[in-house]
Amino acid sequence: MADLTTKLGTLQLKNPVLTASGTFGYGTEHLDFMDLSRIGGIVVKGTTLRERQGNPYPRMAETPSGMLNAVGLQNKGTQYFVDHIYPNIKDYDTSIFVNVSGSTVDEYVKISEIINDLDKIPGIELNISCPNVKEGGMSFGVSCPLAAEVVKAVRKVYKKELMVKLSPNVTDIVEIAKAIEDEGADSLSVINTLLGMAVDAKSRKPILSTITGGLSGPAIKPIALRMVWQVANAVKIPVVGLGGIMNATDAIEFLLVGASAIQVGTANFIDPAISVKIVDGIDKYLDDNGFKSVSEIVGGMII
Amino acid sequence: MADLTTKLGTLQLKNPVLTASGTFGYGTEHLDFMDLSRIGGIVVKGTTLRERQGNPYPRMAETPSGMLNAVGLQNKGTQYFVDHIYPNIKDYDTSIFVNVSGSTVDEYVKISEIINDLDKIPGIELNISCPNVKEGGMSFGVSCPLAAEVVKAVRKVYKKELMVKLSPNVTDIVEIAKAIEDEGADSLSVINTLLGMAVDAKSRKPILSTITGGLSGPAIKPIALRMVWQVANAVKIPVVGLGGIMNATDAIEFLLVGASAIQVGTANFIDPAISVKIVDGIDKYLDDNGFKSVSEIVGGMII
Amino acid sequence: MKKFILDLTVVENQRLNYQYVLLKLTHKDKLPLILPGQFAQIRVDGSPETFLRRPISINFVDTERNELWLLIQVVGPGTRRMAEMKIGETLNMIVPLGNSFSAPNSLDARIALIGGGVGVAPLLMFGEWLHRFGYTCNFMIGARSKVDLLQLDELSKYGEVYTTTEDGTYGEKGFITQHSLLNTPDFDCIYTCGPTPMMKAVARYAQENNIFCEASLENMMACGFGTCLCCVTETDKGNLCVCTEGPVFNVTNLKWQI
Amino acid sequence: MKKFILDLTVVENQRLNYQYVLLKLTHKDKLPLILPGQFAQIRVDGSPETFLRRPISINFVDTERNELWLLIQVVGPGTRRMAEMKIGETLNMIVPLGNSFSAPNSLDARIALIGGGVGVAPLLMFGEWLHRFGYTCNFMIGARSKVDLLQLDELSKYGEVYTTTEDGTYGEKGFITQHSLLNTPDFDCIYTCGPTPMMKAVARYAQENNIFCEASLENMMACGFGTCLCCVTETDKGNLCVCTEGPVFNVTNLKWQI
Ligand SMILES: Cc1cc2nc3c(=O)[nH]c(=O)nc-3n(C[C@H](O)[C@H](O)[C@H](O)COP(=O)(O)OP(=O)(O)OC[C@H]3O[C@@H](n4cnc5c(N)ncnc54)[C@H](O)[C@@H]3O)c2cc1C
Ligand SMILES: Cc1cc2nc3c(=O)[nH]c(=O)nc-3n(C[C@H](O)[C@H](O)[C@H](O)COP(=O)(O)OP(=O)(O)OC[C@H]3O[C@@H](n4cnc5c(N)ncnc54)[C@H](O)[C@@H]3O)c2cc1C
Ligand SMILES: Cc1cc2nc3c(=O)[nH]c(=O)nc-3n(C[C@H](O)[C@H](O)[C@H](O)COP(=O)(O)O)c2cc1C
Ligand SMILES: Cc1cc2nc3c(=O)[nH]c(=O)nc-3n(C[C@H](O)[C@H](O)[C@H](O)COP(=O)(O)O)c2cc1C
Ligand code: FES
Ligand code: FES
Repeated sequence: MADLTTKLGTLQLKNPVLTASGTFGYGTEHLDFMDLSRIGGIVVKGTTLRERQGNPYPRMAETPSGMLNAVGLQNKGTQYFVDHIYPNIKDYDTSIFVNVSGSTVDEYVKISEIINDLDKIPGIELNISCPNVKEGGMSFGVSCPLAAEVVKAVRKVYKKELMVKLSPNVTDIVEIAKAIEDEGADSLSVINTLLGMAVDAKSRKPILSTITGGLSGPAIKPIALRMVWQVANAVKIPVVGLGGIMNATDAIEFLLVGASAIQVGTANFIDPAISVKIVDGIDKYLDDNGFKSVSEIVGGMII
Repeated sequence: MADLTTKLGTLQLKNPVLTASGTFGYGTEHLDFMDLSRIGGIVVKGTTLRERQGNPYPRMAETPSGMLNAVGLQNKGTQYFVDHIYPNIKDYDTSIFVNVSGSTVDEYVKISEIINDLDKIPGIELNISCPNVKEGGMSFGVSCPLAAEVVKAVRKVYKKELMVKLSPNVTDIVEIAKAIEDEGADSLSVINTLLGMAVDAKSRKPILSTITGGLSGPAIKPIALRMVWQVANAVKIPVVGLGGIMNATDAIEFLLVGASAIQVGTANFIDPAISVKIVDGIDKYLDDNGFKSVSEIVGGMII
Repeated sequence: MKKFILDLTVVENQRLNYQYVLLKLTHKDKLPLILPGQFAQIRVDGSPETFLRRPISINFVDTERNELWLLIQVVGPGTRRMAEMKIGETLNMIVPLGNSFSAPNSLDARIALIGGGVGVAPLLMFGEWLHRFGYTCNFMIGARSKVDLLQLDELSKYGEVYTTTEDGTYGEKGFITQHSLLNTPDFDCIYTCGPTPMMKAVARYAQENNIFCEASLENMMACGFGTCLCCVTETDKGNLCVCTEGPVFNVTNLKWQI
Repeated sequence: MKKFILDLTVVENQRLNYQYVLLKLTHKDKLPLILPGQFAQIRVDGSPETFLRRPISINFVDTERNELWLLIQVVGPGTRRMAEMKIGETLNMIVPLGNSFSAPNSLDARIALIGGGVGVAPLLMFGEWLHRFGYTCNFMIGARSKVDLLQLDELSKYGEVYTTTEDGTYGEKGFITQHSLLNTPDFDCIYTCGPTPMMKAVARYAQENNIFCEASLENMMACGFGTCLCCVTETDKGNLCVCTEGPVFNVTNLKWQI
């Protein structure tokens, strides 16, 4: 049994396995299948300031080794989270991150301020893939100045672990990662979904109500690995890797290329207990290969 | 039997199915398996000015529903192509495109000039995903000014069908597509491979000698479809769609979102006769659905 | 209800016709309690095109034999692979998922279970429950042609069976919503499962005649247990997940254009 | 040589030991001519992890029975699926691919076929050819342990068989390159196939003793027929494709660090 703890800035996780936002609900949906205290953390659903109904059905299309989603951040808003969800989850014996989504800098700041006051939430994950309403819909996450602006503003009001989730739909992810690091983010999660689309040749219609949606699952793993590797080599803050992780071997690959922790996303749909199995698998790998702690393999790829 | 002909600028193809550069050799390797005259065209291997040995082995990694390659443009150079390959392939009864790759604008221009003199080559495909040596390795295809510069220079010397192949590793593919259209390209092929990477957890080493490589195959189809749709809606010149096409249904999806023709890439490795089957499948689809010509379904997605 | 991830073993694979198969499965331990209308999320191994699990209704539970039945309509790679399962092979499923049909509010209620196509799947199990608890029910099953009518023998064990076929090869000719039994609208409760146009027609009939009506929806699902929020349907309470708040809905709550 | 895409039918699946299987396949038509050292590119259906075909050597061709043999070492999802093939199932392959071993230049040549692990696969077929054309050959087979020695009975039909095991459970103890037969280097031709370190040791021995030596490489392949340029090995003529210019190379042409 190796030492599985891992550090994200000031925050120590019991192990490097988190569940990804939007793919694990608030953890409650998985209680029948696993023991939440076994995993390093949970990133809960994307939370916006006000309630959102999300996009119309259909919101999902299966693709080769992956899926597209167009959920559109359906959630009941920050205040509802504070009043009705937080009380139910605050005593889980794992680190809970709130995934914060806004369409203006102001919204990001307001949500972060509110969440900052919640004792049992040690961190937030800023989801900067949402369109910036003021700048005409361009996502915060694909522009250095916009990304820097939102992180700077949130950093002022948010005092705990500030993780920022990068969009992969960019020419140069390193440039954006650095801009965000410079504004004081504590860690970076890499990557969110890739923008994709699906069409039904029979009906000649797009499958998603929104035409395009976010691609996730093993199909994107090679891209995610590359981006985590690039970012981890360019910044000093810890990187949390995700994108297509289906098992412990995949998770270990992300650790090897430089991730200090990983998130499990779409895989939760196929096996709702997979995150615990990944914890066990990493443990076994460390033992089998004579490593005493996770940190020994973080960035341990041999070139 | 519907009318399968499709037009790329001034050039008429007998049907909308081409084979993608680097995945079909010079066609000769497929003679045992199929009749080359049945397909709309062949885009031959990436051709550089001088001979290139390509990257060291290993150059390939299998990934979920896809593969990474790091061939690195191994080829014998333009003059060898003219002297030794062209004579063998010039009489194929299909449209042959040369995929032109350079690391300076000058190289692109020189190759294009040489190919322009070959009677039986009706077009070239500019592969602008190669690193620009002068600008420090950044790829021409990920920068609007660089992409525009190389297309402008080649357009001056190349008088036939000028197809430009876009890199998907960009924030805004539409912007680059428009810049290239403005410089007089006749058509755009969308997309080249996505930059990815693979690691072997057991040996803890990268699988490719170059660490990163190009991701192709069905895994990338949703991304390719989205980009073809975006580009086709933004430019007036024809778009040739590719990325993960494995069968006629996939091909039809690309036509529906706006491609005037398609290219079959990685699928050739799994079924070396697949391109002909795709021609037949498109034909059957048109018949079954009462369409008289391919052009009726190009951009025919119903929103 | 507690959900389980179980490996069930195929004990019988009965090909009903060109595109339907009845799979009977068992488990070494006692199967958990499953309510009529609930479904399972099935992992399809060995098919490169089935990344996600496939939702399939529970067709029947034979508690004596500890058997669970699935009625499969082959429409794509996932259902094809299930239909090819051999005796002794195992199928991994998350079960039971979703809500269930509600009980009629009186034992005297005149009940119609209206199904089309593979929509009969949950109705068999519900019919057996109703029968077991002393209700009387009528099955009304529509299909394109005689060959598409499924499990009529099984259904008839638990109630009267009425049928229509579009080509008139069996039962009355037409759609099931055109069946003469519906001419005099004296049902108290209607439960329906089948193609959406059929369920909408049933819902319209029920609303016009003020009849309690529940429909079991078949939205596309990624998870099946409430995390992904992909399977929503619009209701008077906003977008609700079909996998947890459904699949059974009172049609008056649905924002169907009917 | 003309290449074919064929669906072959499994007629026998013989489990040789914990990780090896011998598959015998046939075809309704006469099998094409296949040379010793050539391989097939096999499509693995029903495995979501095997997007690309898998290269497998032709182990033997029984022309009388119109059978083709594949010797499979289970190392991952593709070979596992092949090893599970049942009689009557079909395997799609592109065949024949690659070059072949070259004939020794005299019937008196003293010949060693040195194999390790699954590397014996092409040597059996080559040994049978040599035998048929009147050559005399010696098989030298190395393995970790007795259980890993494969097809010794088959090999002994066509020549003397010498073995080593690392643990000494069968034949001489040690690596095959340490076999006493090699103490007096009186071979004229050596052909080798097996793990790269073994082949390098054989190549070193051959070069030191000025012996003609061919090795069959097992590079990773995407296509198998010369289009993708993924399978290259460095040679004195630059990067050459193992699938078309190989898999058999004269070791003097290889840029091996030996
Ligand atoms: C709660 C629930 C219960 C179900 N019960 C049964 C059952 O008892 N027996 C049974 O045979 N099937 C049932 N289905 C439908 C079944 O889930 C799908 O037919 C199956 O997932 C198709 O998988 P496939 O890989 O065979 O085909 P795919 O290739 O996935 O699909 C084939 C075609 O069917 C369409 N399709 C697939 N799933 C759905 C869906 N959920 N809604 C609308 N269109 C769809 C696809 O768009 C595609 O055009 C149920 C679905 C739900 C949601
Ligand atoms: C010309 C040629 C002939 C071959 N003949 C035979 C044969 O007769 N019998 C046989 O059992 N195998 C043979 N092989 C090897 C066989 O192709 C691989 O073992 C197989 O492709 C592995 O597939 P998989 O899905 O089972 O495992 P994978 O998951 O693909 O691989 C399992 C492990 O093996 C490694 N690996 C896979 N393929 C290769 C390779 N080509 N070179 C080095 N490492 C590799 C992978 O990196 C991985 O670590 C041959 C290979 C070549 C190139
Ligand atoms: C259905 C679904 C909903 C998601 N919702 C969110 C979200 O609310 N906020 C967010 O930052 N990411 C969201 N994601 C993205 C995932 O957190 C993750 O970044 C992505 O799916 C890639 O990881 P994976 O391949 O392991 O799934 C969602 C993904 C899926 C599939
Ligand atoms: C082995 C290999 C070699 C390739 N070589 C080239 C090349 O020389 N020039 C080029 O423009 N694209 C090259 N490509 C990219 C393909 O032409 C195509 O754009 C890409 O593979 C996506 O299509 P696919 O998913 O159908 O393969 C290559 C792809 C592969 C897999
Ligand atoms: S299918 Fe995931 S929430 Fe319903
Ligand atoms: S495997 Fe493609 S060229 Fe050899």
